[in-house]
Amino acid sequence: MNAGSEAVRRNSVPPTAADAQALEATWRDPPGAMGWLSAVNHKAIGKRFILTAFGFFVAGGFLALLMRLQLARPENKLIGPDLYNQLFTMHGTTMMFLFAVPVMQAVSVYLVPLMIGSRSVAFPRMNAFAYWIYLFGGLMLYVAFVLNIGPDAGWFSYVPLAGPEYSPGKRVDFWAQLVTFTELSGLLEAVILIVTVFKLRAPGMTLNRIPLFVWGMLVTAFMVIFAMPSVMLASTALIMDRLVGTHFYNPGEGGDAVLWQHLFWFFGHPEVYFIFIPGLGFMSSIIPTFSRRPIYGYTAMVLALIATGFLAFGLWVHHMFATNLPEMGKSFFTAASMLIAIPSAVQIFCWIATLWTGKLVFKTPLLFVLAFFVILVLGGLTGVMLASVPLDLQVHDTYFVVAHLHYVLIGGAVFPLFGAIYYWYPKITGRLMSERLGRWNFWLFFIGFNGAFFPMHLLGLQGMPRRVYTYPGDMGWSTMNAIASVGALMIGVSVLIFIVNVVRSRRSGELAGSDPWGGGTLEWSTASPPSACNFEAIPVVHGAYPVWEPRREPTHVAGLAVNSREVLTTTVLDAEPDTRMPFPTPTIWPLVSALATTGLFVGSVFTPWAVVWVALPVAAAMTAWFWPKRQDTNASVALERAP
Amino acid sequence: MATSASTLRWLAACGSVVLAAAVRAEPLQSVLAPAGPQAAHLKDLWDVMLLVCTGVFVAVLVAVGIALWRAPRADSSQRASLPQELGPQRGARRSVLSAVVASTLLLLFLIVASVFTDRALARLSLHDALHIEVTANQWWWEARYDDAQASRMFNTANELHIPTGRPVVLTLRSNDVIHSFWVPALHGKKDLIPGRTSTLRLQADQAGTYRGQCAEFCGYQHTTMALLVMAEPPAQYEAWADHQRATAALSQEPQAARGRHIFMTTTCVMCHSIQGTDASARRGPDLTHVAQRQTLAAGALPNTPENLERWIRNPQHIKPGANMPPSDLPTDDLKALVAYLGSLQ
Amino acid sequence: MAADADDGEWPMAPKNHASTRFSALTQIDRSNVANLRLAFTFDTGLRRGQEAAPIVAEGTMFIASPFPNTLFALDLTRPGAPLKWKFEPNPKLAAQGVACCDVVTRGAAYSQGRVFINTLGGQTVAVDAKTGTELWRQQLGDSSKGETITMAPLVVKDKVLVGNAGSELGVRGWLTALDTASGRVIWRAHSTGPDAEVLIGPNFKPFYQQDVGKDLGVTTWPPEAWKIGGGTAWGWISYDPALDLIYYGTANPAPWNAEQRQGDNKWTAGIFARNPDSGEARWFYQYAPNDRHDYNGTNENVLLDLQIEGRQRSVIVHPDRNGYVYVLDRATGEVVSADPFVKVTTTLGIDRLTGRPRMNPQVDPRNGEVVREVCPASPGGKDWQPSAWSPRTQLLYMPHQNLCQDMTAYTASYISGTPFLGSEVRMYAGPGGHRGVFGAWDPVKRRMAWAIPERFPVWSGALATAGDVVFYGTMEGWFKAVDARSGQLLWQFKTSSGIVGQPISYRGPDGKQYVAVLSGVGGWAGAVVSKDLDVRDRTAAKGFASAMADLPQYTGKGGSLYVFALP
Amino acid sequence: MSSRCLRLWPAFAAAALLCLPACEREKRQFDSPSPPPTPASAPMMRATPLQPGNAQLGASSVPTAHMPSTDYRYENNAFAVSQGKRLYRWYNCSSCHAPGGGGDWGPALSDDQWVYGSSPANIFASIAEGRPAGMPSFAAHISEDQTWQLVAYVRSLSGQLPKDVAPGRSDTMSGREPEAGRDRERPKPMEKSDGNKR
Repeated sequence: MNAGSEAVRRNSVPPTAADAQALEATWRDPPGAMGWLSAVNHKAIGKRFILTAFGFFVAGGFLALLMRLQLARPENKLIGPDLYNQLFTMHGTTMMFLFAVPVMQAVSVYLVPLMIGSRSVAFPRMNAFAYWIYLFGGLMLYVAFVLNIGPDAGWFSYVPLAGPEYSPGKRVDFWAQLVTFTELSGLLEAVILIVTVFKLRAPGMTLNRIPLFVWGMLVTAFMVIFAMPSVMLASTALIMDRLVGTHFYNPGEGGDAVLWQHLFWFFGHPEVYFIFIPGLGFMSSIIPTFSRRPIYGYTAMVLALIATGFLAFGLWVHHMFATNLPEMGKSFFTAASMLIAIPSAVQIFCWIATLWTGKLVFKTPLLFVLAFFVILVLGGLTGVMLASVPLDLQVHDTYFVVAHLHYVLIGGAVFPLFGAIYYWYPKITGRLMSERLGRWNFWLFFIGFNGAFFPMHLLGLQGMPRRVYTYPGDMGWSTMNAIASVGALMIGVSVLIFIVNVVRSRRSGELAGSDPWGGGTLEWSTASPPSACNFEAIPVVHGAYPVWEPRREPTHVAGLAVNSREVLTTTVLDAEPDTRMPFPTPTIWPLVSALATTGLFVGSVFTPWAVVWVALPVAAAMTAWFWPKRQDTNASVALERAP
Repeated sequence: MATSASTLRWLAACGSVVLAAAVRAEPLQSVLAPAGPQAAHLKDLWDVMLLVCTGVFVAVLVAVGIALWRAPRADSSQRASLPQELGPQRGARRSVLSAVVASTLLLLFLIVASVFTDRALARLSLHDALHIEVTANQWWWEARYDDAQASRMFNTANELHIPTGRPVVLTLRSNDVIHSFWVPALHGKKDLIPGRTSTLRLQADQAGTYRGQCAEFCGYQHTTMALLVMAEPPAQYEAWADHQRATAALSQEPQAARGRHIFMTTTCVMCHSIQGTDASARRGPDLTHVAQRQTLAAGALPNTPENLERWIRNPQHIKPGANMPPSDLPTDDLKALVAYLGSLQ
Repeated sequence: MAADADDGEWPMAPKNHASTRFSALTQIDRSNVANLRLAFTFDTGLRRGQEAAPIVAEGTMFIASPFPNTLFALDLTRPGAPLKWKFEPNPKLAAQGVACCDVVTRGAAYSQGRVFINTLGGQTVAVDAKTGTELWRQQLGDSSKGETITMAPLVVKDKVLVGNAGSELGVRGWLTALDTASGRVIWRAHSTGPDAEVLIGPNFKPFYQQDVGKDLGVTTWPPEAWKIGGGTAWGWISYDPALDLIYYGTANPAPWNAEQRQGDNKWTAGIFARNPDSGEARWFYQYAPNDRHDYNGTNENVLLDLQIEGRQRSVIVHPDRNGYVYVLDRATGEVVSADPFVKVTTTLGIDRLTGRPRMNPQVDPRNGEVVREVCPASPGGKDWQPSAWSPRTQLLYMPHQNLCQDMTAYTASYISGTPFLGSEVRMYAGPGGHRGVFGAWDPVKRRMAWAIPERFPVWSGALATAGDVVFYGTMEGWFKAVDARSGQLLWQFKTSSGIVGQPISYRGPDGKQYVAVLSGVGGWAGAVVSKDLDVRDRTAAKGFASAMADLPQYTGKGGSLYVFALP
Repeated sequence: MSSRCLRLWPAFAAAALLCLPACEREKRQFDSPSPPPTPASAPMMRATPLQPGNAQLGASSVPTAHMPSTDYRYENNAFAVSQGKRLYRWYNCSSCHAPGGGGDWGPALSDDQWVYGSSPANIFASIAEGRPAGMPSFAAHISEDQTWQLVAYVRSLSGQLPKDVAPGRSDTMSGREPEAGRDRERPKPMEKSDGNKR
């Protein structure tokens, strides 16, 4: 047992076993299938969220393997254009909408309350609802794909190609509706996270003591709230153009095809940062732990995150340099796109400084994190190249960009994410993952990744455009494509090993204890896996790394009810105790509402009237959801008098 | 800027032997084998960028390497040190600050480089420029050579001929979805957006054949939408242009005559045009001089009689999704048709 | 030159070679027109647009009717004017499919005991006026390529002048002269192509420089385009015996989409002055170089001698589709004046030095782009419906439209025998909301003296009489008589169908003055009724349906002659 | 994980429901499924001398066209109908019958009057054989498969196709609501051609 956690246990006012049991009973989700469906506990939802997101990750990866199989050799007849277009559209859509953004929110739904010393996320029922919506949306897309209604106009669905004239049938409508699903879920989660971080922090966790991962999620959540409405607007307009014949994107009636690109990329570019910033959060959580010291330059890091959040909205146009835009504007976006590199640089230098001045512990999580320096930095630099208008004109929409975006997203988000899984797996399951498999997983992934994507830089410079389902043999692209395909296969294998590792360790992994890595943030101060209520007693925080901090009075909060769901809300800036708040109990209605909403969304792919008719069941379910229960009210009233 | 770029070029070359070598090996559609001033400017900028970025990349990795190498090892049970124990860490602050400043300066330098290249691209003189209107269709390129005198204009498809050393102004338009015009050896991309008109100015200095293809996803055959640009000495170009203006000589060979008849009385005439005949439909490529072209169906096949016959028999086997229907002509009719098209020199 | 003592006949659609459509008869005047009564009617039994003018000669009325172009002869000498004979030319059925704007004809021509008609199938037929037997027939156009003939032939000396129609199908325009006796083709002058085929020779002396040059009919077109370039001569022909010149307009170039035919597209959308004997061109003026809006130059050319800026000038007054009333010098083709009579956005005026209209780039239709507020619309400020001139009031009575449109262009495929347009159109009422106007234009003062707004385009011809009464019909079916000086409505009669025909006036064998008009809605404007088009589609009838959506509520199909006289 | 399967039921249900229409509607049939006509199949009788393309060559010299060797198959295939829409413009149908089908040279196709019958077979015959009063005969000029695509689209003009199959608005100036938005016209019993409606 390591010093930090000892300190905490020794100093804690042990709550009576009775209290602990009562709390457990209060916060536990009800048993049985029905209880499972009505679960609202953030850890239960978080786990499902993470699992589902990884399910989609594997599916999307599988589609990518099919594409690499087709491109492995020139003039390959394996997959025709119709299917291939569906494949890359599904791959992009899955990875961007169904994996990258949701998985980050999923992890934070699980971790944030633990990291800030709270018993739950804010609005737990809404949290469950958001999950179900996300799940049903994803299932809808894949059911459609299986039925040959897979979207085939690219994950960016440029009009007019995605418009009614050039994309007949319902393929693109399902894409647009999926966007509605995932964005709804994403927006709800963003609201939940913001409120959780602002109001549910443990007393004493002032703004400058919030863990950097939580900071990252906070910035992300705000970006989501500003960016996602743009794409929901765009996709709704698209559906209306296709279904009821509006003219938003029809130049013939005063609409504009480029309007779509602006709306889409105003969301699309920040989206890269919703994915990337949480990745930075993982880095900032893992590096200190494995350097055995606090992060270097906490304040600079936080400011960098916020700066990134702002700058990210100023560079969407660099996806549109090839459309004829005014030169002046282009130069501005070039500058903005390049300058966003600076905050990232600041963080990278701070991490290096942390490692430099730390004492290093080489475990799998650290390996994944170190890969970040190789991959993300390369991706970032190619990004700088793409930011330059003239250069972009040459490499835009070529495999150079494919390489760039995978270096940024996989290097910047997926590698840290894998590290994060290895890092927090013990907290979630109580058992450590196998180090041996972990290293296999890492090295295969690392080598495979570079094998798959580095050649794409060269392909791009050799003039190979994106989204081609095959290529002539005499273009000189064959070798590089073959190498890329092999690399992709290696990634597939490494992911397989990862899955094996996850499954096996769950049963037979070595027991972790509350704090296997000697981490400094609050989640390590509670049991692994945490009890239903997270903390028997809400801790009082005195530093950025409370577990490492020496004991200070007071250590814990007393006086929260044990036999009814009650949380402590604190003030936004200084986290002074504010009020005690009754919290909602598990219920089936979020699921029912989600089902009704799904009906509405799917129905409106076929007829606009669905919006009218299915609105009724949705309203009914929502009403039932929010119907006040007398005993709950009485209970909370009673508590008001005598806690 | 351009000068500093050229001085840096050799540095870049050695700074990235592997990369450069691997890429230079491939001329056909390569960004790094410029054949005209515009593409050359872009290549210069690329060299600068490559040099700077490689430098930064190496620096960061070295820093990480040193950090990992010199930092002491520990294990998880070891107690973590706290800020107050670490002290002010002036060294670290100094190096982090200087690193940030350095990278900011480099970025500013790159921004300036990029802007200067932009200006350079805009400076191409348009003195006695050749004007060509290029219209993109799913999935082929239509080209109309403009001329002050209407009767000297002519149409062709999928293969552009341009004179060397003379600026060319392309007017770019689309008939259906968004496409993107891209001939890497001559210039960067420009999108062709329905309902909008954009222009691209380029020039070829060396004679040669430069391949390009559509660079914006445009549907099933986005893959097979190539175009060839043949840069020729002015005299040669003028000869070609004059030949294009004339209609193809009518072959007396009976097979061809029969083929012509079949062309005029079956599905062909509904979409294609051949100058000097009644066929003036504009849905497919203009076939007035089809026999002179190097490829069929926008780079789908080399232009040989066998391929032409295969193509007409069933285009969907060669270019699935293309807008040309399979033909149910009897084989001998088909052969006659091919003979006729072959006669359109 | 028109107001000499009236023989009381109406031998040709424009009444006389000067095309004044003025009857010197004075029985019906402003004071008594109110008592005008229906004298007799005659039902042609055909239900398509009746755009023809009845012809009156030798005490007989000849009615040329729309497809199948039956020619009826009514005996005016007997009470009730019974049918004397009828002649059925049996034109090709298929021709109906290539007639762009209803299967109309605009009248017959009488000369020396012969009646000449044109059939939709591209034939000219001469019929014996007494017996109705066929004298000769000449096949002039090939309807399988889209050639039709809808114009009223004109007899000049011993020749019948006939022009073809079909610019909307890429037909190459021509005017042909036939020998009245034998039907032999004497000359044919094309509107596009090499000078030899356009009959341009040493005596061709256009007023403006841009019309001077060798083979402009070829060099002002992209290669080969002139072969399918339109410029048909389906409109009116006038003849000036003094100068011995005929004047006629050429139609729009094909296709409508101007991006497929860069250049001035000579000799389309302009006016030719030719020698009637040889067909040789004397001068040419182009109203719409590289026309972008279907502005045919085919409207009537009224030959007048006017006092302009103090000097007597022999001029042509021509209200053009492009919205200007042109006054041209008959001898030279110089533009004396050109003034807009409706809202015009397509041009910014006429350049006095070059005679060229200054185009407004804002409303140039381009491929894939929609331009709005294109005024006047494609049927023009005024279409084929001929105006009338009264020497007494010195006013030109112009039935015309008040329409604007949105339009877009796309690359048209030429597939012979099918339309060659490359343009889509949506028309609507111009300023004021009324779609038609009947106006009196003063060519000397260069302004409207008075104007009567009408709900629908005034698609009928006009008739002016020495009684200072002017007649015209509306598409609802009203036949109206108005005061030639004030435009005040004096009398009106509701016929069974919309009127798109040309009213005439004649002195019957009984010495009474009659006024006759054909009622039967149709033509481009009336097609929504005569061809049962679906008015929910605003692009139907080349966009005219969108302006005529309510016409079916006002009138049904018809095809009857109405003849009026004082009691 | 039994509960995991449990929550997949809605998906399965949805799949079952969607499956039947979906597969047919979304099929992209690039390759013409019609076999080259066998000499056995009856030669086409042209109902008019009018033919597109080079008419001077005359009817006699046109390769003998044949009666359809296949059946109407595109009632439920959105892709084929959209192809039909493209061809309707490409082959100038849109100029004669108006872009919105309201009629011009030729009669309206978007209303409830069908002089020569509204059944797919009737429409195929009208296109291939032509009609005496001006409809050219397109046999041998339009492949059989494309003719069927046109037939399907022509039917969509009067709302005869399912709404999720009929095309949406096109990217041009619009004359009326998109085909998919049109209510089904009930074709009137075939009337005698009075020479007005051809």
